[in-house]
Amino acid sequence: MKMELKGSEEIAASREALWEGLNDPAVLTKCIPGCKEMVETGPDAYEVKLQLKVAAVGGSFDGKVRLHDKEEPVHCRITISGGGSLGTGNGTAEFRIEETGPGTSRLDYEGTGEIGGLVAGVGQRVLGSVAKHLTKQFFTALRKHFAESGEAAA
Amino acid sequence: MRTSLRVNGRTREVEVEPRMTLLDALRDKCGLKGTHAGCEHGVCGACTVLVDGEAVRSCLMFAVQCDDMEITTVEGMAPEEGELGMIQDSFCETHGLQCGYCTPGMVIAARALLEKNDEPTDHDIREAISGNICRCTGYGQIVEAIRLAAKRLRESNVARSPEAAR
Amino acid sequence: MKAAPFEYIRPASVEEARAALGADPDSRVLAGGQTLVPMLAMRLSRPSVLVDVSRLADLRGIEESGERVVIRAATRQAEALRSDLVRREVPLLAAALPHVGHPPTRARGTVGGSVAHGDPSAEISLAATVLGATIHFLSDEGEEEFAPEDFFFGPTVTAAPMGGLLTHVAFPKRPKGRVGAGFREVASRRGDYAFASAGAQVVLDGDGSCTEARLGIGSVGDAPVAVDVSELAGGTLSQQDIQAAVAEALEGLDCVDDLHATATYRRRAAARLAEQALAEARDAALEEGAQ
Amino acid sequence: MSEAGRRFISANRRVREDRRFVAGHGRFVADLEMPEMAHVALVAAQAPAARIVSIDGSEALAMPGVIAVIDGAELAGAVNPMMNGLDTPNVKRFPLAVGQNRYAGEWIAAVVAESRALAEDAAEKVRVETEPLGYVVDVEEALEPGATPVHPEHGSNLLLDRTFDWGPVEEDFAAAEDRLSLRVTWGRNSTVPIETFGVIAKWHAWEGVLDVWASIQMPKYADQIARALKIPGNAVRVHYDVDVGGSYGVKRGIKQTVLCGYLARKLGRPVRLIEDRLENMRAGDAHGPERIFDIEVAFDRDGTVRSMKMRALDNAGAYAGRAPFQLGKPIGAIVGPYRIGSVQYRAMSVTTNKTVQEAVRGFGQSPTNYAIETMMDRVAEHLGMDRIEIRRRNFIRKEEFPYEIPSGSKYDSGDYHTVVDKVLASADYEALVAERDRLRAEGLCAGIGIASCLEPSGGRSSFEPLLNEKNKTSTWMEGSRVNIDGLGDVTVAIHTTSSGQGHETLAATVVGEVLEIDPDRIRVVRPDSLGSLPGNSPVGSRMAIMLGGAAANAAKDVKRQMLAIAGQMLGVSAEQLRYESGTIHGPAGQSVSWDEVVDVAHRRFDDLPPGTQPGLTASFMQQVPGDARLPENGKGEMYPCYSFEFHLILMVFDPVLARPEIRRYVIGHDCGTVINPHIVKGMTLGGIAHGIGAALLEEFAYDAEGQLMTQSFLDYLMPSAHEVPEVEIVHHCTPSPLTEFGQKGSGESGYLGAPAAISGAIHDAVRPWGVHLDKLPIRMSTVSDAIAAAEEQGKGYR
Repeated sequence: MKMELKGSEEIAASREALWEGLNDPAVLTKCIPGCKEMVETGPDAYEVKLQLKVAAVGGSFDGKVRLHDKEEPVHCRITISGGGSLGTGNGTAEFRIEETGPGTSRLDYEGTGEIGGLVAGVGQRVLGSVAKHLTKQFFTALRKHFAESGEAAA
Repeated sequence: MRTSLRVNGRTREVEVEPRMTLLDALRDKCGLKGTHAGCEHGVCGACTVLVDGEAVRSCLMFAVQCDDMEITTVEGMAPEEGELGMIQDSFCETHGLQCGYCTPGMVIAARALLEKNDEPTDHDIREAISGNICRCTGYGQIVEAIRLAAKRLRESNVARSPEAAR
Repeated sequence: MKAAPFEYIRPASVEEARAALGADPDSRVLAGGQTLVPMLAMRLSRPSVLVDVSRLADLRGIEESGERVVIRAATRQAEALRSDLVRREVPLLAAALPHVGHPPTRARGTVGGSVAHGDPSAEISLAATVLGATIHFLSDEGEEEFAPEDFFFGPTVTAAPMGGLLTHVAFPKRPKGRVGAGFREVASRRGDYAFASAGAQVVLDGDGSCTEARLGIGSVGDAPVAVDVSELAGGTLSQQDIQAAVAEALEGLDCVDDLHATATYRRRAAARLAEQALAEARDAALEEGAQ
Repeated sequence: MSEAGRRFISANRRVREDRRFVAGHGRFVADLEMPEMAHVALVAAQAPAARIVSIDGSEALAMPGVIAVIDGAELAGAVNPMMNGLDTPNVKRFPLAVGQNRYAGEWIAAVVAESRALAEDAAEKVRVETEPLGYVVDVEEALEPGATPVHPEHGSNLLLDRTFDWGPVEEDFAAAEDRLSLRVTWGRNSTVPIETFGVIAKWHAWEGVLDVWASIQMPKYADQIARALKIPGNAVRVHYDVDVGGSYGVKRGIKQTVLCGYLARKLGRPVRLIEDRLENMRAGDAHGPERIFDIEVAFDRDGTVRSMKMRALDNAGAYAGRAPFQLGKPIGAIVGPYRIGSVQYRAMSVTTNKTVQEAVRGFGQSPTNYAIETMMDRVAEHLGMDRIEIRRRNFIRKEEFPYEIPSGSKYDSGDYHTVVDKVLASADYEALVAERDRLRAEGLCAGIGIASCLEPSGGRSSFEPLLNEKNKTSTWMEGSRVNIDGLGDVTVAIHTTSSGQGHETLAATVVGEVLEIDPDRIRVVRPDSLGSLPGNSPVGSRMAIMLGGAAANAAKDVKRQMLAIAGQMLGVSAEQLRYESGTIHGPAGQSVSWDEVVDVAHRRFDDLPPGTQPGLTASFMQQVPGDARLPENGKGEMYPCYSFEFHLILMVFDPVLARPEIRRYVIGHDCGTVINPHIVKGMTLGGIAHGIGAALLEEFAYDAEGQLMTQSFLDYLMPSAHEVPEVEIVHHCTPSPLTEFGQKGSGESGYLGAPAAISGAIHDAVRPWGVHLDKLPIRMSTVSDAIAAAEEQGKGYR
């Protein structure tokens, strides 16, 4: 099944800092919900291992992530594909970063995904809400990361 | 985990993994094959048994949850080997079944209803079996069977459980 | 379809349950199991530990507490359905409960479980939303209390604190006056997840004039929502008034599209059900006065 | 034999199978325990089409309790492809996907472990690397030039495209006063038994025999297993004494059995696969026809339908199998109960990346009836005629039987007008119409639905040679054996599994009738396939005719033997004897008892008539009644017997909520002589429930990405006791001149007409809005949204 995610998030970080963070496997490992491991396998290519968990729903996901069309520090496109105990997922998302003030930026994202396997067949009721929740978790963690690194820097 | 299951008046000590459902434990640990797996996700009702007098889905309980509970399966419905209970006999009288796969769950659901209500309306009957899917009969002869069992129950002198007063 | 392996713990007290949940972030509460166990069976859910609270006496029972009726979390839906106290003091919940699942699922399913999984079509959650019940947890932070609108985010997603244990749901007792409740839902089959549902409670004064009207819609979006029909107060709840109030209240209602029902359908069905629920509530309130 | 003279046939006797089932003592395949039994779980493909790059089972194999992991490549190296019905040799199918998978959910590897739970744990650890391929799920897209072929070796997605012209179609169209065209779509649904498919296979290396216990309903099952496993036919022993928890066509079980048979031989242990619900829904034999009908119909202004052109476009799913023959069975009743003089029929079966279709109750007849009946409603609407009147006008008349239809089948008997009259009288049709109008006046949608249809029964599988000229099948026999033992007790052997049809009751009843002894004294057994007479399993509403005929004729043979013995004992010719309830009376008042005949037959060879074999036993192979010639020029007789049913329903719903409520359901049913009224009633009611599901609730629905969205019972919705109304049955009996007792088939009844009747009722209810909803299942939101859209255009009441 097709899924769409779209949104805008204000982050207390400069455009450059945000860009760097989004390109840093260590930051992403910390912020992607359930990310156990993120290994760089080539330029702009990673392998991730996730252990997803949203309330009662949970499962593993192993995937390949690639970054394309990078326009530092403004725009990039991410593709992800993989699968695990919950099924398969393939998706593409575009990110655009706008500076909204000194040390603050806005991240606009828009992505589509295709879900197959178990979740597509039996979990459609929960899928949308879980995806939204995971996105929210990601940004909460990202904000927290910049808040902490801001404090550390200060 | 060691757990003790009291089924049809007899207690069995069984060793089960926590993830083993009551359904699987009844079938594979107690040898009671009358309770059937249909969907294993709580929709079809083929696995219905009585737990402490209430009809429940045995695929949605784990065996380890059930120690000290009074479990009745379809095998516990016959008064003697080879002799049918009244509800069972009513199902035979109206041919309230075909392939027989959902039947044990239906018989249990009927018993749970009749213990509380021996004058059920057709709506009561349909509500009581609404969680039990039958693919063969279209339910008509099942409703007739339960109607007949209720009539027989009312006309019989069988002492009923205190629940029946409700 | 067998669940992935897990450890099973049956704590002897609420404290023990809390400790077990706090000790492992991958633990889950097992109460009635009617929502969780299917997810376990399909391996959509794979907790490491299940903490079975269904036998904890402190989590069972329905009682009055001041202006509230407290339903402890592990109380069976069937028990709530049989409760005279619920029927007398929380008529909307009493009207909602017969729509919950089927007799065998109500026999095991709990009031707390229905709320905890955050299903937008859960009838008990809708009643809680309409009435402004409070949802109570025990967690590392101590006791926490949530209003429904702050609790339900979407299917399976709620504001439940990590490692928290839902202890009870407290429903406000019916207001003074002639109170009537109405509950309506529509699904493909009776007992299924509803496409749309509506719960209403109205209060009439001695002359049959409305002093309070509440309405909530479930099943159409991510969470049950309370909608504002306060403009009905002061009127006599005529069919026209109800229709107008519902039309206004439901404007912009967020509805999902899926295989079984379109968003358009959900929106129109919600309005129809809301009208029916309000009319049913009005008629019940009028009848109460007549007795 | 006169109807009045019958003792047991048509009597309201209990169904003997019921006793064991109500006690929980059925013997289903999952109930069987065997030492050392190993359990299978399957690894399912995730994408609708993907090349399998590698399958790595090492991690799974390393888990405790895991015995084996196999994939399609291994299996394909050891077994033959499964049988195709059509002549499509390049559409190869194995139990596990080989090289690439062709639908989401297809089994690509199997894991064997000490328990099912362990097998499931291990299945998660099988690492499958794939590369996605192009896919197509829509049947019309699959036909477009350049469409991704599901089987590139086959060249296109077309499995079958055959046009039949019966009669002067173009002339009739030219001569007709009016015509119209319509398209209706039958959604992919099925019968979804509550028991999934299960099988246990056990290889006896020292005997060289594969024992099979399975929940099957499959003709020539043992043959197909042997052929696929490359072992002799007499090396497969199928145990027919397994109860089957519902089938209604779908329990085919070939791939599951080939898989388990292979594993049992490889591992030297009994191997069991009990599909779980997800395996069953995705890739078990679960799905049924999915069909688009394009119809052109030519008629006169008085309502006489002259000719019909029908194109049936079937989405077969990813492989061929036997399912495409479901386009063939309807040829046996292609004009329904109507005197349509000529027909053009184009049957198209197309592969897509969906789950494979299997045989479903009616074998394609229910979708076709839905199309024909919708056509009749549409013609009536077009002409402003009453829907019942137009049917009456076109019905074949009682005096016209036997009636040969354009495609060559001869309808044996019927009295359609009388059945309709009886239904209308029983339902008080005028009052029903008044009730509908009263409901409409309340602002509700209310409609009356009407459907008549035929149930072809007892067929000889002529659709096989008709659709595949290499196939020369002209019999579809069934055998039975009757034995009277040395103590005088009667045992009847039947040679198939049953899935709720009551064959033990059937056999006992007819043998009891012939021998004039209480059927309850007769034992019915099911020998295994190596001890069995040939048979073709309970498909196509055939058992009352075929097994009933076989058992009755075997009993007659035994009775003939008894008379011969008694004649010898009394010194008179058998023609002078009178048989009555087991006692044989001579012309002079003398008699010989049952026990005496038994004693002579079993122990006193000297007293037997010369040339007589000892014992009292007889086998009979029943050939299908009627014309056994192969079809010629696309035309031939397909079924001997034709049951008739007429549905009349009243439905009501709120125009916004559109939750349909069937207020009244009356069905007139004529299946000739009824052998057991309980059984026929159950088949009819159960078939109607299936039809309600097909019309309103059930669908194997795919999203545009080729994923099956209805894999569980949370989304695949079957009617519960709340959705199926109380049904009133109006009986009529037009005996078949071709069968032993005048019986016809009834195993598909109800299901064949209910979807058409329900669709018709909904259309009648939404008529004021001018809406047509010609796609099943008709979902509530579709009805409501269509009404809303029409209202926005100013149509409807308001």
